[in-house]
Order: sequence, then C-alpha cells, then structure tokens
Amino acid sequence: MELLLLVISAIFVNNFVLARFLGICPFLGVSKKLTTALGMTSAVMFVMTLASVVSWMVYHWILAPLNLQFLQTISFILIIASMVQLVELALQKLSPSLYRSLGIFLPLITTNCAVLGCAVMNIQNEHTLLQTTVFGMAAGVGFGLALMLFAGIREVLDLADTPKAFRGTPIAWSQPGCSRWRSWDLPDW
Amino acid sequence: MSTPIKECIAVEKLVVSAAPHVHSGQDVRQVMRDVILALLPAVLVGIWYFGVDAARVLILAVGGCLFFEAVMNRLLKRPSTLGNLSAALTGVLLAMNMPSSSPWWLVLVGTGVAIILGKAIYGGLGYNPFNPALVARVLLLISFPVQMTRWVVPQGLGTGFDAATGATPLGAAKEAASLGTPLAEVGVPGSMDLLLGNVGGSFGEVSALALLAGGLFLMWRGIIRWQIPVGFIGAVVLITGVAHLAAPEKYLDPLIHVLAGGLILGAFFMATDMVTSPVTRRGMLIFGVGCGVLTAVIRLWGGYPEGVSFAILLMNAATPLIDRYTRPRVFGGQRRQLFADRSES
Amino acid sequence: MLIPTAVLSGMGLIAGLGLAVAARVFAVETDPRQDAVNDVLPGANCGGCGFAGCSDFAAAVVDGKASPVDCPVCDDAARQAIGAVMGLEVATTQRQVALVMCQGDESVAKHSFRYNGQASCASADLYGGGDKVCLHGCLGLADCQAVCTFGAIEMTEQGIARVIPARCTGCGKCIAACPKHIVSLIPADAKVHVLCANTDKGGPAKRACDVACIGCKKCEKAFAEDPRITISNNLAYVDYENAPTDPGLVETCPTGALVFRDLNALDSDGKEVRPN
Amino acid sequence: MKETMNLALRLALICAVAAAALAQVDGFTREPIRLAEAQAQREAVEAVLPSFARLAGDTLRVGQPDEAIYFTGRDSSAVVGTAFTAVSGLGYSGEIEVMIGLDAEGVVNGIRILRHAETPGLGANYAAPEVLDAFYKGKGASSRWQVAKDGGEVDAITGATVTGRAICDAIEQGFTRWEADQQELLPPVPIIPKASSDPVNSGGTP
Amino acid sequence: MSYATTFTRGIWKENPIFRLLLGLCPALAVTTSVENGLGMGLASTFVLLCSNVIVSLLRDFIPRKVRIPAYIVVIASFVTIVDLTMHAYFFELHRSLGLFIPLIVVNCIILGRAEAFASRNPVGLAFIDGLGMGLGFTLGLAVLGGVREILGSGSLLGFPVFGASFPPALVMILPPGAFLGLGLLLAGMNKLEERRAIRAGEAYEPPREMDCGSCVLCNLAENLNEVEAKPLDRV
Amino acid sequence: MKFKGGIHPHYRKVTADRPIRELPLLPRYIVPIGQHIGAPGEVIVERGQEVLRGQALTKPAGFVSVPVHAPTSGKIKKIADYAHPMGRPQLAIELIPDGEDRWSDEISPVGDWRELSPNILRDAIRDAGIVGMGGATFPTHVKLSPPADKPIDLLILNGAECEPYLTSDHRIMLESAADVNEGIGLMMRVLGVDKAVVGIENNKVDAREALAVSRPPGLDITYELLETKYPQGSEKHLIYALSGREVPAGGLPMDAGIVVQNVGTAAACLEAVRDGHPMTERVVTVTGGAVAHPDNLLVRVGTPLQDVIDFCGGLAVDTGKIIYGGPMMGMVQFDLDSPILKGTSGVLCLKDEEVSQFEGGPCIRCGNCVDACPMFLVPSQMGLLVERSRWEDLGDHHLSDCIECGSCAYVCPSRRPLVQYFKRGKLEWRAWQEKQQNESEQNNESA
Ligand SMILES: Cc1cc2nc3c(=O)[nH]c(=O)nc-3n(C[C@H](O)[C@H](O)[C@H](O)COP(=O)(O)O)c2cc1C
Ligand SMILES: Cc1cc2nc3c(=O)[nH]c(=O)nc-3n(C[C@H](O)[C@H](O)[C@H](O)COP(=O)(O)O)c2cc1C
Ligand SMILES: Cc1cc2nc3c(=O)[nH]c(=O)nc-3n(C[C@H](O)[C@H](O)[C@H](O)COP(=O)(O)O)c2cc1C
Ligand SMILES: Cc1cc2nc3c(=O)[nH]c(=O)nc-3n(C[C@H](O)[C@H](O)[C@H](O)CO)c2cc1C
Ligand code: SF4
Ligand code: SF4
Ligand code: SF4
Ligand code: SF4
Ligand code: FES
Repeated sequence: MELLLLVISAIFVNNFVLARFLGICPFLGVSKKLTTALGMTSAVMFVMTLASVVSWMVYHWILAPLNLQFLQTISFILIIASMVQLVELALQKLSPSLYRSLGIFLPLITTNCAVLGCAVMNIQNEHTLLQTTVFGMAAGVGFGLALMLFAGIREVLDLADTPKAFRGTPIAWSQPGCSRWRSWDLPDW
Repeated sequence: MSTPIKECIAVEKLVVSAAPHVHSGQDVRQVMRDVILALLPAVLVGIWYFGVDAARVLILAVGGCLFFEAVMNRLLKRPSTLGNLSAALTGVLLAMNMPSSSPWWLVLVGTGVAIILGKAIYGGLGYNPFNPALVARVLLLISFPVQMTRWVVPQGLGTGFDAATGATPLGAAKEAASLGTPLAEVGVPGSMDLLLGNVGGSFGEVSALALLAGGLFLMWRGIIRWQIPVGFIGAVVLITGVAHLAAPEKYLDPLIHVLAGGLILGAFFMATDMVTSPVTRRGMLIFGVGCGVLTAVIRLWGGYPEGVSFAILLMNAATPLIDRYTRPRVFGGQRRQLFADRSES
Repeated sequence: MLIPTAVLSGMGLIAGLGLAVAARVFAVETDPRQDAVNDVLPGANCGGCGFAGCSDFAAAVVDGKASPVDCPVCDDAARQAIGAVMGLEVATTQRQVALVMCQGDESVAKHSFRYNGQASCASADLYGGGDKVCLHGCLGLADCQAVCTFGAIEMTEQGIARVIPARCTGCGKCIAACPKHIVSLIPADAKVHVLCANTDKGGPAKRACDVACIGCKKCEKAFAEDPRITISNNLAYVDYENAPTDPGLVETCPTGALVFRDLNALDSDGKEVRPN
Repeated sequence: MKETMNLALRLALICAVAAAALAQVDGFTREPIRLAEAQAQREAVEAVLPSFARLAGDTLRVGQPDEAIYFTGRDSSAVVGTAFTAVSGLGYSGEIEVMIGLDAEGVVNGIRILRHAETPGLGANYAAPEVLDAFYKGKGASSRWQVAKDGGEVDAITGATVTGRAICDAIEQGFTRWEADQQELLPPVPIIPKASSDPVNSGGTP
Repeated sequence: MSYATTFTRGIWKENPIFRLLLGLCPALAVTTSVENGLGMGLASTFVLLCSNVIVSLLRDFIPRKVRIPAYIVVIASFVTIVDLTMHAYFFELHRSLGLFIPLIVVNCIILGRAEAFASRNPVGLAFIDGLGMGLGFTLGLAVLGGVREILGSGSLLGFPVFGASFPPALVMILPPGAFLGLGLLLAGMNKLEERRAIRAGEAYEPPREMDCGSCVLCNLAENLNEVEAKPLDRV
Repeated sequence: MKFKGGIHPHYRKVTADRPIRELPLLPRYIVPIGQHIGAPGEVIVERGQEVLRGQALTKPAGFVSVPVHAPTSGKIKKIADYAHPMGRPQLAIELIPDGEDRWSDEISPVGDWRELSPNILRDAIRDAGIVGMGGATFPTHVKLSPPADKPIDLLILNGAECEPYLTSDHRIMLESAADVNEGIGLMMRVLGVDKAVVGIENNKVDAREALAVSRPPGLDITYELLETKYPQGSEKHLIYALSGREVPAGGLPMDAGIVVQNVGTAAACLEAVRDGHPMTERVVTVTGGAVAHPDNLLVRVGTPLQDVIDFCGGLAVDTGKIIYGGPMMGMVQFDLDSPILKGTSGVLCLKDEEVSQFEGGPCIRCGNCVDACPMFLVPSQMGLLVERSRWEDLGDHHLSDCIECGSCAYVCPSRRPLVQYFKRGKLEWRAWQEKQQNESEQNNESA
C-alpha cells in the first residue's frame, strides 16, 4: 500500500517535470514527436531505476559508514555519467536496433537533472532499497507520461497556424504553463 | 432568361472548385450562435437571481473578449474573426464561470487571458489545445483566489451588489469534511433549489435545469454528441455514488454532486468545446469519462471543493493522445493495434 | 582526507577502467572529418542539398557521396573550407539566385474563371491549370514562399511571387515547389531577363496577358551574330552563360517581356538600392 | 592495456584531487554549518520566548514518532519560558510546523512558523510575524484556538482561512501534548551553561 | 576570437536562457524572485567560471574517452564547494534554493561550455567565456525572477512597486507562472530578433525550435533525424 | 445492412418524372480519345476522312483501354487538343456531321447472348467501347474478366443513384427495364455467376417495380430497396448494404467475390451485343437552378456542353457553376466547348446563390466529418496534414482509402476544401513515398 502511494505520488502528484521542475531540458528537447518521446521515456526509466539503485548502494554502503556525505553529489554524478556512457557504448555495439530506438537518448540523460534529483531524493527521503527501486521506476514513468502528453500536444500545435514569434519554444512553454496548475492538487498523499 | 448560353453568362465569372458543390449549410457562426442560444436560459436565470451585477459581468466579459480578439487580429495581421462569434461565446462562458461580484478589472484580465494566452498565441480558433474560458478561469482562480471565491448569496433582480458571501454547496461540504463535522450539520441546499438555481456559485452555473435544457437543445441540434456529457456525468455519479454508499455521513449524495457546482455547465458546454475535445466518438467517451473521474477525485479527495475546470483542462492535454489512439478502423481494414504504427517501423 | 581521497579515486579508477575497456570492446568507428565538415556548414538545415539536413550532408560529403558544391547555401569560402577538410580541390562558382519568370500580375493577366479552394499553387494547378488564361503564369498562391526558409520570396500586392535577391541563397527549394516551373536559378550578375514562360503562339499569348512573350524574334534578331537570346517554342530564352548586359536591348521587345534588372542592386527588402 | 590503464588512472587522479580538495573544504565548513544550523534554531526559539540567559533542550520520547523537544529559557535559575514545536497536517498544501513559546505563566509569548508549503501571497502571509501576532495576543493553553469563522476568536486572513485553521490546529495539538508532558517537564531540568557545546545552545553569536 | 566578443556573446547573442535555451530547470524553479534568481545565477556563475578554467587547464590531460565523467567530477567538486560554503555562510539562501544547488552539477550549460568551449580554448578565453555565459545566465534568471516577482508579488527585490490596491497575480510565482513567464519573454525576444534582423538587412533566422539541435552535449540531434526519418523542409 | 456514416443531402431530383428525350443532331461534335480510366486508344482516322456512325475512331492501346466511336456520320475536321471536361485540353477528334446519321455497315448484331461464349461477349463489349456509366468510366470488359484466383459469386447492380439531382439511372431503369434485366443476364453469363442483386434507393420504388415486373424468367435476380443516403451508390458501401461483406481496405470488389456494375452499363452491354451498337450516346440529366427547363436527354458522346444547355432553354444570368456529374462528386466545367463523355451522367448548373464556397478557415475539430466519413477515416486530421504538406505523418491515416465522396466537406462547418486536399494529397503522398523508397534503396546499396 505504501509502495502504491509512493508510485502514485511520483507519477501524478509530484510529477518530476510538472511539479518539481526536473529534467526540463530533455523534456522540451524530445517532446516534439511521439516517437522520440517514447524512446526517451524508456531510456529514462531504465537509467533512473539503475542510477537510483546504484547510488543508494554507494551512499548507504560506502559513504554513510565512512561519514563522507559531502561526497554525495560528486560520487552520484560520477556513477551516473559513467554508467550512462557505459550502457550507451554497450548498446551501440551489441544491439544497434535497440541503440537506434533507445540508446541515442542516453547521452542526454547524463545531464538530466531528474536522474540526479531522483538519486538525491531517495537519500533525502530515507527510502529503503526496495522503495528506491520503485521510486526510480515510478519517477521515470511520470517523466514519460508528461513527455507523451506534451509530445501529443506539440505534434498538433506543429500543425497549427501559430503566430511567428510564438513558434517553437515559446509555444512549447506556454502549454505546460496552461495545463500545469499544480493546484489541481490531488491529495498530497 | 432563355437566351443562348454564350450570350448570357461570362465564363470568367464561373466558379471552379473541387467537389462537393453543395453543402449542408452549417457554418461556424451558426454553431457558435446555437451554443449561445442554448446558454441563454441559464444566463437569464443567473441574472434573475444575481441581479444587474451578473449582467454587468456578462457584458464586460463578452465585450472584453471581442475587444481582445479584435486587437489580436490586428496585431497578427489576420482577417477579423469577430463574426464567427467564437470569441463572444468564450466571453459568455467565462462570465458564467465567475462570481457575479467580480470586480471589473478581474473580468477584463480574465478575457485578456482567455483570448490572448488561451487562444491567439496558438493561432486562434481551432488551434488552441486548452479551453480558453477555462484557462482564464483557472488562472484567475489561482491568481486571485480571494476575489474568485467571493460567492454572493442570490438576492434577486434589482437588489444590486451585496457583499454577503455564501458558501457554495460543495464548498460547504468540503469544509465540513475538513473539519470533521457531519454533513447533516452544514446546510446543503435541497435538490429543488439546485435545479432552479437558488444557491451560491458562479453566476452561470447555478441553475441545473436551465443548463440541462440548453444542453439537450445542443444535442438535438447535433452540435454536441452524447458521449462527453453522459460519460462525464456518469463517471461522477458512479464514483460519488460509491463513496456516498460507503460513508454517507462524509460524502454527499451523487444527485447533489451532479446538480451542484459547475458539473452540468462543464459537461454540456465546456468539455464539449469541440476544439479541445477529441473528434472521434470513442475518444469523446474516453474524454468524458476521464473528466468525470478526475472531477470526482478532486471533489472527494482533492484540495478544492470543485474539480470540473481542472478536470477538463487536464483532459484537454490528453486530447491529442486520445485522438491518436482512438482513430477508427478504416472501412474494410483490420482493427488497429495500439502501437502498431509507431514501434519498430 | 585520506579516506575520501581513496574512496573517490577508487570510484574514478573503476569508472575509468570500465569506460576504457568498454570503449575498446565496443569501439564503433566514426569519421572525425564529419564533425569538421558539419562545423563549416551553415546549419540552416534547409534541405536544398537534397539531404535531410546539414549533418546528413556532412556525412555524405565524407562518404564521397556528395561534393561541397552541392550545398547551395554555402558561400565560396565555406566550400573551400570543406575542401580543405576533405583534401579536395573545389572550384569557385558564381553566386546564383532564383528568379520568377513571370510578371503577369493582376494588372496585366486575364482570368478564365474564379478559383475557389485551397490557397496553394499546386492544388489550384490541378483544376484547369489555375484561374489564369495563361497556363504558364504565376498563380500567386505562394507555394514557393512557403518553402523558402530564408524569407526570400514575397508576394506582390498585385498577386505574383517575387524573389528578393539579397536574401536568396540559391537553395532551389522554390524551384521544386512551383507547379508552373517558372522559378529558375540564374547567375546573380545577370541583368537582362525574359520574364515570361508562355509558349503559346503570339495571338493566344497576347490575349492571355499583356506582357507575354509573343515569340516575335525581335530580340533574337538584335543579336543575330552573337546569339545571346534565342527563341524556341514561341518563347525567348536568355543564354545566361553568355548573358547580355545592355539595358538598351530591352527596348526591342514590343510587349515588355524582356526586362533589364540588376539583381545585385536590390536590398534585402527587395527595394532598389540605387536607381538605374 | 597500457592505454586503458592510462585512461583509468587519469580519471582516478582527477577524482583524487577533487576528493582531497573537497575533504579540505568540508573540514573548513563542517563547524560553521553546524553553528549556522544551531543558530537558526536558536533564533527561532529566541523569537518566541521572553529574553533569557540560558537555554536548555529536553527531548521526550526520543525515537518515537511523537518525539517532542521542549526548550526552556532561564534567567539565572528561574524558568522564563518554554518553547516547543507542533505540526498540523491540515494546511492548504502539506504540513505546517510552528514553534510556540510560552512565558512562565503559560501564556503565549510568541509563535513562529518554521515550515510550510502554503500559497505564496496567501497562506504564506502567516509567516510574517506581524500577522501571527493576531493569533496569540494574551492567549494560553485554555483559550479557544479557533478562527472566527468557526466561532473562535482568532482573526484569519481573508482567503486563507484554511491555513489559519491549520495553525490553530497545530497550536492546539502542541498544547495538548505539552499539558500531557507537564509532569515530566516539571522536575527541574538540568541547567546547561550558555557556552557549552550543547547542540541547542550554541555559544557563538550573542 | 577576441576577449571582448567572447564575453559579450554570452550575455546577449548566445544568452544561455534566451538564446541557447539551456539550464532551464533552475531558470524555472527558483525564479520566484529577483533575489533567488541572482543567488542561483551567481552560484552557477562561480561553478561555471571555475570549471571552465580547470577544464581548459586540463584539456590536454583529460583523455577524450573519459572526458564527460572527468568534466563532471570537476564540476561536481565546485558545486559541492559552493553548496558547503553557502550552507555555512548564507544559511537562508541555501534553504530557499534547496535541492537546486547540487543540481547545478547537471545544469546543461556548465557541462555544455566545458565540452564546447573550455576543452578547446586556452585558459584566458575559457575564463572570459565562463564569466560571460555565467553573467548572461544570471541576467536571464534575474530578469525572469524580476518579471515574476513584480507580477506575482507586486514587489521588486522585496520592495513593493505598486500601491496596496494592486492585487498581485499569484499565478506568476506559482509553477505555471514560470512557464508562462519564460514563454512570453522568449516570444518577445523572437520578435525583437526579427525586427533587428530586418533592420540590419540580415536574413531573418526563424525562431529556434526548442530541440536538442541547439545543444552541444551529445549527438542526439543528428540521430534524431534518423529516428524520425523526417525531412527538415517543413513548411 | 446499413453502412455507418454518410449524409442526407437535399435530393432535388426534379427531373425524376421527365421521360428521356433525344437531343437532335448538331452541327459539330468533339470526341476526345481519352474517355475512360486507362490508356487512351490510338487514333485510326485522319483529318478530312469521312466516317459513319458507330465507326471506331481509335483502337485500344492495351488491355485496360477501349475505342471511341463516331457519334454520327460526317467528316473529320481536325484532330487536335480541345477543351476536355477534366480541365486541361486533350487530344480530340472534331467531327462535322453530314446530317444523314448513317450507321456504319460494320455494325451488325453479335447475336443472342444466351448462346454466345463469355469470351465473345467480352470482346463485343470491349469493341463497343463500353465503360462504366456509374461515373468512374472503368472499361467494363476488364471488370468482367476477374482473374482466376478471385472467384466471383455475386453480381451487384448499382441502381442507387445516390447523387442529388441526377435521375438518368432512374429513367433508364423505368424506361428500359427489360434491357437492363437482359443486360444483367448477359453479365451474369460472362462472369459465370448465377445470382445478381440490384440495389435501388427507396426513393425510386417505381424503378424497382418496373425491373421486377420485367424480370426475365430463369434468372436469379433480386431487387433490393436501400436506405436513401449518400453515398449508398459507392460500390464498397453498396456491397456492404446488400451482402454484408466488407471489401478489404485497399482492395477491389472482386476481393470480396463481387463485381459491381451500374444499371446503365448493363443496358449498354445488351445493346452492344443485341444490336451491335457501340457506345455513342448516353442519358444525361440536365438540371440545376440555373437551367430553364431541366430534363433527361439522350445525348451523343462528343456533344459540346453549350448545345446541351441551349436545348434546355439556356442558363440564368447569375449562373455560378457548371458541373459534369452530380453535386457531390461531379467535375466543374469552365469551358462551354467541353464535350459530353461516356461517363457524363448529368449536367448540373447552379446559380450563384446555390454555389457553396469553400473557405480556408481552420478546422474547429467539430468531428462532423469523422461522423460522416463512410470509410471511417479522420478527414479533419488528414486535411490538416495535407494542408501543411506533412507527407511523413500521413502514413497511417489511410488517405488512399478515401473514396472522395465529399461527405466530409459537405458537413464541415468551416467549409474546408477537404476533398481537394485529399485529391492532391494522394498524388503527392504517393510521390513522396516513392522518393523515400528510392532513397532507402540507394542507402541500402551504398551501405
Ligand atoms: C491558488 C489558490 C491558493 C490558495 N492558497 C490558500 C492558502 O495558502 N491558504 C488557505 O488557507 N487557502 C488557500 N486557498 C483557498 C481559498 O482561498 C479558500 O477559499 C479559503 O481558504 C477559504 O475562504 P475564506 O478565507 O474566504 O473564508 C487557495 C485557493 C487558491 C485558488
Ligand atoms: C487501377 C484499377 C484497377 C481495377 N481493376 C479491376 C479489376 O481487375 N477487376 C474489376 O472487376 N474491377 C477493377 N477495377 C474497377 C473498380 O473495382 C471500380 O469498379 C472502378 O474503379 C469504378 O468504381 P468507382 O466508381 O466506385 O470508383 C479497377 C479499378 C482501378 C482504378
Ligand atoms: C461516393 C460514390 C458514390 C457513387 N454513387 C454511385 C451511384 O449512385 N450510382 C452508380 O451507379 N455508381 C456510383 N458510384 C460508382 C460505383 O462505386 C461503381 O463505380 C459503379 O457502380 C461501378 O459500375 P460501373 O463500372 O458500371 O460504373 C459511386 C462511387 C462513389 C465513390
Ligand atoms: C459546444 C461548444 C462548446 C464550447 N465551449 C467553449 C468553452 O468552454 N470555452 C471557450 O472558450 N469556448 C468554447 N466554445 C467556443 C469555441 O470553440 C472556442 O472559442 C474555441 O475553443 C476557440 O478556439 C465552444 C463551442 C462549442 C461549439
Ligand atoms: S512562382 Fe510558382 S509557386 Fe510561386 S506563387 Fe507563382 S505559381 Fe506559385
Ligand atoms: S528564393 Fe528559392 S532559391 Fe532562393 S533561398 Fe528561397 S527557396 Fe532557396
Ligand atoms: S471524401 Fe474521403 S475522407 Fe471525406 S468522407 Fe469521403 S471517404 Fe471520407
Ligand atoms: S468537419 Fe471540418 S471543422 Fe469539423 S472536424 Fe472536420 S474538417 Fe474540422
Ligand atoms: S537544467 Fe537542463 S535538464 Fe535541468
């Protein structure tokens, strides 16, 4: 039950993109087409889960016992960056088709603050390893949900007769603005 | 009349176009006019209960919308679109979504938001992904909650502005829930009052009966389809009904949920805004049910007494996806698979 | 101090080892020249080269499937730079711009009916070749303007398309877009042009449009010795390889289809910089 | 192989230098951070208590969900006031945590909001000390902590009744617990000298 | 490239927020007021400056294959330094910027400059570039913070700018206001740019799409073409 | 079975009870050589040559090709490009009648269809230049030659005539019921099927009666009344309505084991075999608010438009549009010399005020078109994609399954020229796809 609440909260109530402003750059970068949004979603889910788990282990099994909490940021990001690059290299070689549909999004994820944010939050909120895994996945799903919704809208807007100055980014901005009333506040479980 | 053809017509005056050469005769202006007509009874009831103030809000809102529409047309160098009445309709609906005590500037800010942020920046009629009137209402609500929740108790025509604020039925129920007071102790109006509109609320949302009449008129005219209103209201009834059965002292009767607040207005007039709702029948049903579920969830467990606006806006965001995945199966074709066209192509 | 250093450098070592090994095991070749070429390209992604964008083009150049001159937007300096990356000799070329070979606007061209439908030249062309009597003339529905990424085409108030030479990069997209095939790339230095595409005989041509070329051969005769303008199919063609530059020549044309226009003398708004 | 080692060693070297530098910085800042945090807490306590000379912290039910800390301010030996925190979940969005300070007679001396997520410009306005003044003027544990709208005496900000209610709720909960804890609190708590290394009573800034 | 142009480029022509569209998370999340915007901006500027210098110094030392982890380690060190220092000496600001300080690590603009500029240029230029970009970023955050603060709280730097009768539009300091504010600012910038281009007689570059093509970090933009198999010549 | 979608336009069949009259001989005819789908024939006559009525002027150039025949006896004045109903001038033969209207002596009855082999019948039909009279002008002999792997078990006769205004099929069914029935029998023999169904909209009950009364003994023909609804006459929907079978998307009726022919085609086939008469005339409904005396006429192929109209009393001064065919799918005319073709079922002249103008307004997503489309497409989205030239996104929209019925444009409140989008879109999309294919092939080769 508790896990379920965690999942719902991570996907809907505290959606990373829409409620926490995390991962905005890639969110806008790849929400132009549904195809790419789908690819990005799977990549983020994969990396977020993996990164959450590994950083949790590093924190709880290495840093905390040694009282090295100040190395949290640097070690997490080191892990994320090298892991992402590793996975990318491997995919590129081992499964070119998967790489084409998924792997090309990986480099972008290094600088996706959502991934680091997720890892940090797991520590802050004192999640257990199981919770960490679930949270990482759910946060990825939430990211994907937002991405898909806006990819849909942007594909449509792409066909719209938008005034020149608003084409491209400004319009992309305005729609999260318009739909993102955080105050539709579902219960803050 | 019967002269040889060469002498009586000038060929260069003939029109050349693709088929078809005849038309049903319906046009956008007519559609919008019908919706405005359908809203008329509710508007009149609103004015009857809330007095000249309501009329003032209405006139300001319609005027403001037309004004901003004209300004944006001019700025963007586009032909005038005032004639298609869509801006006027947005104005009417916005007015109906505001308390009749709204100060003039609030109404004007709302119209500006609706037309400029809600519509013009996307390219105008037909391209806006979100319902302009609702964008404006929600933006006003979260910007100026004090002014937007000052509900006036119905006073009757001609009594003028009265600052006495009365809680909306749903607001009262929500408050009771948050305080843990049993529902019976807060005065929830009877369904007769709700039907007629003798309750607090936005000026256009109060009389369920008048709204219902307008909605049925639109259905009869074929302008709205049954899928959205029925899906919407049905889902609300189902969820609030289950909640009511489980804990009657905590949750209101579904009938009251249907009649109170903006549900009828939303289900028949705002969720059905064709620009921002799906085009397929199946999509409309999903859209309606989605609106209903979100509304019920927000009303029962969310931070707000009222969830219709947020629910509709959220479903607006999902409209492109719904449209995409409810595309009908082509005549003589195989049933579509969900992601068949996208993946691994 | 020691512990944190040890811990982090340990992690760094592992990460570095992992990556280094991975880079070796999973090595995939890419040609660094591709980036170099890409850097030089204008980045307009206009597609004028026939590839999906600048980076595609760069890949094609590196693969030897395209030549630097295939990018119509690059200026000579950029082409030379690409040549330098690739170790190729690149010939210098003349700047080319697009020109709409029609001046049959509302004031001079006749209509054969009222067209009612999609405002697109290609669509209108499917219905009796458009609403002009002249089946070759500009329809004025701006298909070319719509594809020009550089904003180099404007529609005149009299309803035909006009290229603004100063903004035109010669990418050629408008040429492909025009269903009437009346946009051509010509050297920017050329000054004498036949602004008509009507291949009908004199009579019908003249009835369709006041400024049509009627194929009367007067201009051809003016250059009898040194053929710079030739008539074929009832229409005069300027030989741009060997172009006439004489403003006086245009006087010989009885309809005004032959015009003198110094494209370099038009500024970015298409206005004359200095009066001729 | 050599190249591989080279890569890894270089990265490791960078990491090592970085870690060493960070360890250094951590060494410099560890103490100031601790002081700053303690200072912040002390300031919150000071704001709600009458002026005092020494401060002591007494934590009850350590480790349990309803763990409570009571801060007692003393002048020489007399207790001038007690401060404690309380939380209400009824806020407009999320929890609201308040610090309540009582004088020796058990009358409210000051209230501060420590943590909230209310709407800026609305509920968040309660965080301003002037606004909160309206809450505690002359009240104590026995007062009715209810907003005027619910029949109480507290004037809430228009449009932010919910937050007002939540604050009242927090205060009431705090009092309830405080009253229950009276017994344990009454035995004189050990007086801690002001300049000790007690986490609460930081000796740093005056 | 001269020092002067390197510097001014970051402030206007390639302003990270308004032109490059990078580093958007902090730009949206913390800009509820000028003060927060400035704080975040200056913190990022410090990190950017230092990381640019170090990366430039180490540009021959860092092997290409591990450059991203290496840059990130450098950046993360400075971020941690900033984090710790702010925590110790600017306690309140640290509290309000919260989670976003550690996240400076992944602020794309910093890694972007390291990769695109510092790793290819000498220290002096890298320093100036860091300074220019950092100040441009700070400027962007401050402007956005200013707009949101004025409209949403009716104040600027905490001082009221309107009379008491002005009811601020709360939405501007709420999350949607961030999107709306930035959207409107960007549209305004586009308009200005168009007018400038026309006046200067340059070809008007259509507004940049927010896509990965404007980012230098990875080869995503190129690969996207393959995935979408789309010609770029859209009307 | 009723099909979903479709519309109920005003039918305005004012000429329904006007008997067919013959248009007298005219001073000139213009016979285009391309009058059907498929390759036009090769001209086999010369300028100045004397020809007789029914004499072949072209010979077929391939299997999907039929000859055209001289509409009367006379002299060939010129073979050149003339105005053509499809818009652009095309090669045509101008014939100046000698007034004698003599039949060519090549013309003689082929025989009794009951005794002739299918192959002989099929050749006779081809040599008579018979093409579908339902509007698509597909050579009938091709439709009567289903490949061996597509067994046909049912012949459907299209007597729906769902287009408003038009009454030519109605009149044929009333006045030539026996010929139609015989023609059906003939086609059944060619196809080797033993069952045929005639589908007639229920606003033409009298036509059904007439046909039923004259049904030849021994033939299993049934006559079904159908809902009056456009496009009931579209073959896919007719098939569905009469047999419950769905023609697979992108397929032909024969994929469902069915051949659909127009009732007029049946009568024409009979004439070709029984009398040896090639297709030199057809019934044309001349109607519309701008026509003085609307009527059903028997018009020779090649008759210039203006003569037809003059015969019906001329046009109103404020004529806005002249259409060949019905108002839903007909082709607009702007040249008074355009000749009547084998496929011209009507000449519809609308007054200015009857002409509905398209507007380039944006789609308001009302969904009317989605409801109306009998092919279950999403015209709103397809229209937008074509308008913006997004060929790459059109892939899964089944644009090529659009039958261009116009139902969507009829109901669109924004008056979008949807059918125009689709016509152009089909062309360009195909071109785009071919280009993509070529490119990917090239890439594969080089890779
Ligand atoms: C965007 C928004 C934010 C709100 N924030 C608060 C808040 O922070 N605190 C609060 O008590 N009520 C908040 N409200 C709730 C309403 O103002 C509510 O009607 C009010 O609390 C009760 O009404 P009253 O104070 O006028 O009696 C908010 C409403 C909106 C629309
Ligand atoms: C390219 C093409 C090929 C066709 N091939 C056949 C065929 O082999 N057999 C057949 O019975 N009909 C064939 N048809 C005829 C169609 O089934 C249909 O009857 C004809 O296109 C006219 O129908 P419509 O008026 O509904 O468009 C073909 C049509 C086309 C356009
Ligand atoms: C929308 C639509 C409507 C049609 N309506 C008719 C009709 O009313 N009568 C008819 O004979 N054919 C109609 N057709 C043509 C038929 O589909 C089919 O081509 C014809 O019946 C085949 O017979 P034919 O080859 O003898 O013409 C229609 C086609 C379409 C696409
Ligand atoms: C049935 C119907 C409902 C409508 N509802 C709304 C509405 O809720 N809000 C609004 O701004 N416009 C509404 N419109 C008008 C119109 O669609 C609106 O101005 C467009 O959304 C602007 O692009 C409605 C129109 C129709 C036909
Ligand atoms: S030049 Fe061609 S494409 Fe351009 S407007 Fe004229 S006809 Fe259209
Ligand atoms: S005018 Fe034509 S050739 Fe010139 S830039 Fe535009 S599209 Fe390219
Ligand atoms: S024309 Fe095409 S899209 Fe429109 S209703 Fe007919 S079949 Fe459907
Ligand atoms: S009928 Fe017209 S306006 Fe309505 S959805 Fe279809 S195309 Fe759009
Ligand atoms: S700053 Fe770029 S993803 Fe957050």
